[in-house]
Amino acid sequence: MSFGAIFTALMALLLLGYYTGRKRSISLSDKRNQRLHSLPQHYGYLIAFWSSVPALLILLFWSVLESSVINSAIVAQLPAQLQQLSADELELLINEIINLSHSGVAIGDDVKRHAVFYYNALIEFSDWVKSVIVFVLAFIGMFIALAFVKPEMKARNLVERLIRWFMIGCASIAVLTTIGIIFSVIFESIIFFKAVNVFDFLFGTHWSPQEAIREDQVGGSGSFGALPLFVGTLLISFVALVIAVPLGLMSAIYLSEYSSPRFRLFAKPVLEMLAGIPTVVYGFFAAITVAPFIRDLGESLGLSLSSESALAAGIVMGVMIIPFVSSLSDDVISAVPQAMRDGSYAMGATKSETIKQVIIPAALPGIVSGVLLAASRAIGETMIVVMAAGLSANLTFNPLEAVTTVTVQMVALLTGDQEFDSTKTLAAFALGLGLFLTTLVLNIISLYVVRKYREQYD
Amino acid sequence: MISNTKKIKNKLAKRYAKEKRFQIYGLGAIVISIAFLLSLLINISTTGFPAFQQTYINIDVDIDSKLLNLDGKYSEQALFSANYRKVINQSLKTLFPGVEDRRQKRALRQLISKSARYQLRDFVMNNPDTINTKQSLWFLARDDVDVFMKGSIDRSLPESDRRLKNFQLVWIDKLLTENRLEKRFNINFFTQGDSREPEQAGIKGAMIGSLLTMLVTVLLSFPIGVSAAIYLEEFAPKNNRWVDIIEININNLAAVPSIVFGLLGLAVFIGFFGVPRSIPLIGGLVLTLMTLPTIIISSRAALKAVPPSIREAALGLGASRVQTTFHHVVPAAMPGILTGTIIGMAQALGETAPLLMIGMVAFIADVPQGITDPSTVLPVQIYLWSDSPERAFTERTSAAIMVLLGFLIVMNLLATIMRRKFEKKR
Amino acid sequence: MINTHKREEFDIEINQTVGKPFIKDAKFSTRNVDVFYGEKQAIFDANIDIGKNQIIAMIGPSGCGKSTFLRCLNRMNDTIQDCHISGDIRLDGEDIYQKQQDPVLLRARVGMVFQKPNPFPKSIYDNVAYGAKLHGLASSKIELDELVEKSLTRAGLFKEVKDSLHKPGTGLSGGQQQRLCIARTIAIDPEVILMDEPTSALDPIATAVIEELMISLSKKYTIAIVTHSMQQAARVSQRTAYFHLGYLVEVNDTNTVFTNPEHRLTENYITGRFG
Amino acid sequence: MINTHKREEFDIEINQTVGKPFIKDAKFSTRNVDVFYGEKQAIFDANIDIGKNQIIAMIGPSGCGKSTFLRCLNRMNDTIQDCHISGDIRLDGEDIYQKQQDPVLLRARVGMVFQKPNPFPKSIYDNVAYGAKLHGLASSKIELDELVEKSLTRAGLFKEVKDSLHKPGTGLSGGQQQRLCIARTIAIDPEVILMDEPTSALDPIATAVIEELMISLSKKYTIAIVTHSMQQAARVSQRTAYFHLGYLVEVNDTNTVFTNPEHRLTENYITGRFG
Amino acid sequence: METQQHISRQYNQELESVKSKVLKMGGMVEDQVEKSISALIEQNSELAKEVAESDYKINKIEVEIDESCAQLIAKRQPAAGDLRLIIAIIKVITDLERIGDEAEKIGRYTQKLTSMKDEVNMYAELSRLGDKVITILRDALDAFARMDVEQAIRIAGTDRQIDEEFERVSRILVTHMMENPRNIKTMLHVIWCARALERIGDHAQNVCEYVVYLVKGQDVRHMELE
Amino acid sequence: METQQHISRQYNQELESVKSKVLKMGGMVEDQVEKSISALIEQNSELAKEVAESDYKINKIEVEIDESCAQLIAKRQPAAGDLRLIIAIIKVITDLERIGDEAEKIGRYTQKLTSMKDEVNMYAELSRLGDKVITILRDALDAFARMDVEQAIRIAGTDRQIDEEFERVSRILVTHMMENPRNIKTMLHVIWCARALERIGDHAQNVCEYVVYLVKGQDVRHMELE
Ligand SMILES: Nc1ncnc2c1ncn2[C@@H]1O[C@H](COP(=O)(O)OP(=O)(O)OP(=O)(O)O)[C@@H](O)[C@H]1O
Ligand SMILES: Nc1ncnc2c1ncn2[C@@H]1O[C@H](COP(=O)(O)OP(=O)(O)OP(=O)(O)O)[C@@H](O)[C@H]1O
Ligand SMILES: [Mg+2]
Ligand SMILES: [Mg+2]
Ligand SMILES: O=P([O-])([O-])[O-]
Repeated sequence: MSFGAIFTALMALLLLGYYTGRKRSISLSDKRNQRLHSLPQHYGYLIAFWSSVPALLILLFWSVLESSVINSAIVAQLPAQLQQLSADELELLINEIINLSHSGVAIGDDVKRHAVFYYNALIEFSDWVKSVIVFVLAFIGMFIALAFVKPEMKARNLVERLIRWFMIGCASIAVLTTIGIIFSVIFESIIFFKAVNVFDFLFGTHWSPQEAIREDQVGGSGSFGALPLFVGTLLISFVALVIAVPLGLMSAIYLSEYSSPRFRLFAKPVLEMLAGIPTVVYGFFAAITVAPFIRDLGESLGLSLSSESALAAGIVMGVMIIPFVSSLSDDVISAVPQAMRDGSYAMGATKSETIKQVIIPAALPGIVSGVLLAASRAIGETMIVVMAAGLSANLTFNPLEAVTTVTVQMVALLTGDQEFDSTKTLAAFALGLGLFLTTLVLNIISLYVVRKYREQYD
Repeated sequence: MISNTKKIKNKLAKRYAKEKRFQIYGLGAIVISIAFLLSLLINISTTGFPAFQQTYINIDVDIDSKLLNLDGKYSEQALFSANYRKVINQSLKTLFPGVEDRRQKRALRQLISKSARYQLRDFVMNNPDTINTKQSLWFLARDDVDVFMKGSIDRSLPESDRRLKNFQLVWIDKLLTENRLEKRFNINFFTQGDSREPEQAGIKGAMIGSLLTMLVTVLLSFPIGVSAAIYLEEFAPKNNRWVDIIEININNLAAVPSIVFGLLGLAVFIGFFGVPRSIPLIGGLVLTLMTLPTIIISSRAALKAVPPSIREAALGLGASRVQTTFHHVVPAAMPGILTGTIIGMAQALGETAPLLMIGMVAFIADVPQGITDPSTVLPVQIYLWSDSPERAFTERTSAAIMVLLGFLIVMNLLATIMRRKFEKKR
Repeated sequence: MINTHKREEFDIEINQTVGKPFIKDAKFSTRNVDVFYGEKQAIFDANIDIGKNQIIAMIGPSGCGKSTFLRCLNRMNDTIQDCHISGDIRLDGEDIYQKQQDPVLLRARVGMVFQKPNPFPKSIYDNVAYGAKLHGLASSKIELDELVEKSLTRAGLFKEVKDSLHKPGTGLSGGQQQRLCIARTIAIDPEVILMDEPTSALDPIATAVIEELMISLSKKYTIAIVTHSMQQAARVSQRTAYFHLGYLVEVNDTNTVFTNPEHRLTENYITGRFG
Repeated sequence: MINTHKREEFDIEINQTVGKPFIKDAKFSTRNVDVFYGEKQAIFDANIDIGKNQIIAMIGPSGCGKSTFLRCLNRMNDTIQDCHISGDIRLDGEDIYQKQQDPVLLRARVGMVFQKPNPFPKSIYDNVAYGAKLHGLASSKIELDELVEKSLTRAGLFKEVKDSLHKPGTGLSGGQQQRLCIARTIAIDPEVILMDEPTSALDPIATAVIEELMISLSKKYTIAIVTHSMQQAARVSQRTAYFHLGYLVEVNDTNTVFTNPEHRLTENYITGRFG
Repeated sequence: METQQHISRQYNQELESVKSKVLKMGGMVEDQVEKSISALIEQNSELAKEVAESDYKINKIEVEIDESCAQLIAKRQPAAGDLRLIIAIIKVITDLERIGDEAEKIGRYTQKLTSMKDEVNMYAELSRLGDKVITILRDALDAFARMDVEQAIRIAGTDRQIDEEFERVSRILVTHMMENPRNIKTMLHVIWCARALERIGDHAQNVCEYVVYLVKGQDVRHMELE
Repeated sequence: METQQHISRQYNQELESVKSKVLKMGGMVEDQVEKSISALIEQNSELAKEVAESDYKINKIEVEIDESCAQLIAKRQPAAGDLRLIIAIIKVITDLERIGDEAEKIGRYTQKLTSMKDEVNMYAELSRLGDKVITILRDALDAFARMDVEQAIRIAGTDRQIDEEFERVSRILVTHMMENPRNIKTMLHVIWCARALERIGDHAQNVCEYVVYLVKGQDVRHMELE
């Protein structure tokens, strides 16, 4: 039986379990003239669970492991000289066998045909065993659970315990993700730092992963001084914040304090649209329109600008993060209680005085956290810079020059057809680690700042 | 001593001037932001609109079985592998007799899309009785012709700076006078996969890829995210080490750059589990992990906004914790949860960087059939096309952006409508 | 520690509750109940009986532990993380904090009405029917309809809402909402109704209506109410308990408490003197 | 429309305010004041004088327009979108709604204290100094310090906070916060203080303290307070105005209103009868 | 004032119950006074004894009403009309109790008189005074029950007639005493009775004054009612 | 009970002011009684006139206090001790006012007596009664001022002595009347005075009973105090 068929059958069992469980609880309660501890459907849920979920888990587990077990079994029965092949070649071979099996056409040499035959037999056997185990488990689960049904059984509590464990599992995925992130960058980075000195990486001012500068450089084919990348990242982020903070904050203030409801109804979603536009679109816009425009503008002012200046990317990125600042600020400003405003107006303050002296200070923690969020967005932002900033790693603070960023280099290093464990690929993971840590630190700072302000005025 | 009132009066004019200035700054900020948005939208749509049209060239084709190399066998196999190129070249020659120069001959062939032969093949295979007849057929024009037709090539430029040479222009003028050039709605754009030839390139592959990826994402992230949010908000014990760790993690993940999730997918799913690259399943998994924090955080906010009095009311009536949560709290929070989810999905739909990492950037011309077929997605398609130098790709990039934005707008509308509906029900 | 506390803060000793804390035929009786929030003790050694079909009022300055004590009686304090209770609380002679006692069942027997009217965001009908559905009290739609009507009638709300049973409960006025909450509570036919400042969110007219209702309900139910308004306590209750900084200072007939209390702290509070 | 309204709803006519709405030496006087929220009229033809250095209390059932009327007096209603006012309101004989009248200046002369204490999220010092800085009332730091101390002292708060002047005002207790708000208001030395249910968010002890304060402030300031508590009106005010569905029904000496009101609606409200 | 109901039915009931208790007390007092007068005039020692021994009931009901009023004030924060009612009640019942005391006194003196066996045919003279006193008392209670200010003012005016009647009776009694010094002690008892009757009239006038206070809110005690 | 202050200073002040008004009224009443007695005994017609004409002041202060009590109830919702205090005050001042009335009466009779010029050397006999009455009145007021239950109970017991003294005086007067029938009218006036003094004693006893109610919350009226 195929996966789909078994799955469908299990779902049917689930429904069956629900109804029998329900029915049995009701009839037992009638027969013994005893009040049910829980509602009938709780008994139903319980039976439904035991009659399908364990079987389902086995099914999934089996399906995940099946292919690798079968593959290794096939490899094991291949002639010895074939087993000597490299992993890649073996994989190709196995793929070929599987494809042959699927196509059902008996072509190829004897070894392959034999392998295909063997493969088919294995698959058949596996299917058979899988179906038997799954269904036996499902029925055992159902009958044992049914046998346990008694009016005084605390079915609701049991069901609720199951639900709770499921939810704990879901919540824990966040931790797994973080562990996954750390593990996926840390191992590769360690290998990378075996090849490239950590300090060279952090403080080296020359980034050119393509060519070797020193002949004796071990394992590497270029130099990996990431400082220009980080400086470039910060430069572009800084430009972005210079654009976004005043525009976002003032927009938020105008919208929440001054604008008429109708204007607000129109302007707020329009501003929020800025955040909804995919970054790749901004990138395209920056590359195709803004960068040439700025270059032309610079030329007309007598400045010579690269068409991939940090300024262009920064401006567009700034526009992109305006809503992060304005939306969050708007929320916190609106959350400042009307009483606060009334208090100030009643003292004879004008609107702007009220805003500047009462509302902004009250909303400051929220505004700061909005700005920090925007900053971490800017630092981690990829597509705009990939498309609008250059690849040349200049160590400069001049926004008119072309710079490159961490994320740009990561993309550049990983989207080629390099081998998975070349130093260049590994460098990307090291950059990823650096990026992860930078935003982590920024995050912690923002939390700390917010908490400190909160403590003071709340 | 002057009276208070007088003191206050003296300062008033200055204070009001400040007030006025402040207000102007605020309005200015909004105007600038909106102006930027508008210029972006206008720019994209003016470049993108032409892509919805495509130039076709009319040629009288002499479907000669000899030229086709058919040898009288009209089997499907034979028709499939017949030499249609020759037929088309011959027809072009008849249309423009006197083109002898090899360079010019090649230029002549390049008026018409490389795909013309497939077009012809499909035509002949569908109508085998047309063999050995003359047919007047419309073929896709080459991108250069197309671009010229849309007015983006300036005749006045010196010939060397132009994609079309002078003699090509003459031919085009001739075709024009004979009404053999025509712009039609570019249906291919929506029904074809990617292609190296701009005039053939379509977004169907990317759209289906996006759809499959989103399907995986929403099926995983919604239940998991909402369950996690419910657990953390309603059940998690306070002052529990594990819960604290989970919370810190979620908050942190929300701010982790998306490209890092790409690294995660690359290292864990592809590197460790050995799942193939470029498939929507992996894309969906990565995007799930990326959107989970968004969904969890907004769902928690929605749950938190449910007044505790509702919980107390249900508990006071003898409902259990789980019943209280699922009967009252979650329904009340549903609008917020759904909006959060849709926003998360919209984010995922527009996301590019992590997908680049897991290889969805590969050139894939076929439309994917399932979540394990290699595919690309809309934003990545946009990225790919934006990298291509041809003017026609620029056009198509903008058009693809318009399609993507269209989807996003629909999703946001959906979020608003859903929220309204739920709020009314309450 | 308790001793020094007494000396320093009160000048007067609160060794034990004065008045008549114990009665025959008690519905609830608590003995030596201490309640802690983490390290902080909120209730000190409370001993009191609550009589059947009576209204007992709990009064006292803000933060004296009235709500805390009330919420001990149906274990609503279980939902507060670090709240610990020691001592003995019996409902009809049965320890409600023993292991086998399921708080969910207990709360079905001991209903609660809260300070702010908190109808569910559902229809009026569903609000009242919710508890019955939860506990499987009605076996058919007709039975449920009857139950809803009976409960609403008993809560004095039926006439006002009979044409809008399927409109949302949140659309009612504050006083109606509070009566809806009461109807919802009596729909599961509890034995005791606890009310924590049930009228403090209402205007005087709605308050008066609810007070009437409480008095009429007290014929069938045992009612314990926490109130900030001494006058309300005086109006509706038969017995009054006065709490002070976590101590149960005096329990007495309401008439006695309001014209001639035994404890000086009670007198001070009642007459608005410095505590 | 008004006429039918009167007939149907009251049985009794409210043609004009009974009692003694007008006095000599008035600080505020309003004549024929109508207030509308959009289409809806919230105040009908209010005529009343508010005496100098007196406390006048405004009472009435919920929604009768007390707050609306109070907020007319310092044009706080200006901040509400669709609120229109017609009629004549004079402060010291000067029309406060005339074109030249600057609301900022007016509000500096007519201070307001709100229902919920709303200190700014600043230090206690800055809260009190806020108005003075705003209007440039103090020319030096020393002067400002003095002003803050004086205002806090007059609000009866200085002793309690003198060691924590630079701690946040939001850290104070409710009653202290409300006194801080009063201090903040008197720091700009207004002529009139309006208070909209200033103690309804406070516990009885804090309430008593504020009431004392009001009485002592009334020696220097003219005070108008809105209150839901009839007893509070009786306790603090010299004159009482009773509002009913937007009409100013009766204005009289407080003692008269509470023992022997002239209008039957007033009597009904005071004694808790059906309106 | 009575047309409108309190929002709190309980409050209404409590007020009504106090009022009806006062009326009941009034009835009892009236009854006592009537009985004491007939006992005096008819020299019925049985009846006199009954009157003298029933006074405790009136005392009891006074304490009861006082208690209820205190409860009402504590519970309901009465204001305006309700407050005046309660204060008037507190005052009125003191007067009613005193009237009861006077009736008791008459009863006691009558008992003594019957035992003295002195022939002092003065009792007829007292009957006019008695009639007048009963009338004024009954009218006063009536005015109170109906909250009738007009009647109350009118009645209060008639107290002067009683005083005059008392003067007349006491003059006659003095003459009698002078004529029969041996009977002085008996006569003195008769005079005490007359005096008690006159006091009842005064107390009835007080009740009327409280009715005016109750309805009008004006305190008209110690003033000339007009 | 008086050690603790109300949270509301105003309330405290108002209560204190009512209490002090009551004490002032008590002082005035005591003064009147003293004056009336000396006028009677010394047959001082000037003083008698003064007494008779000053009663209106007491009446006025009674109305004032009643008014304040009504205000206090309306404003402050007194409970427990405060409530008992106010009710006791309302009751006490009725008694005080009556005492004032009795003093006025004595004043009036004294005026008449001085104008009669009958030589009835009975006034000395009255002085002991007068002393006793003044003592009990003073002590009662004192007990009220200090809320002293012990004293109140003790004093209430001494009223019986006054009744006995009155009996004694009236026996003597009756004897006198029998001896001098011509003086009967005069004697009757004297007897009215004695009677008034006796009533003052009764009222003083009432005051004591209210003190007990006030402090203990028990209504001891119409019971044997012990
Ligand atoms: N969840 C909690 N955690 C810690 N302390 C608490 C908690 N709830 C209440 N307390 C404390 O316990 C004491 C008693 O609180 P409780 O709410 O019972 O008082 P209360 O008498 O109901 O007061 P109020 O009249 O203000 O409702 C207070 O000191 C309060 O601060
Ligand atoms: N901003 C507003 N827009 C529309 N109507 C309003 C607004 N504010 C108040 N009203 C209406 O005006 C009337 C008077 O309101 P107001 O707030 O003055 O009453 P109030 O006497 O202060 O009542 P409360 O005692 O509840 O504070 C009410 O009917 C109210 O619904
Ligand atoms: Mg509480
Ligand atoms: Mg208001
Ligand atoms: O009742 P009196 O003592 O005044 O006669």
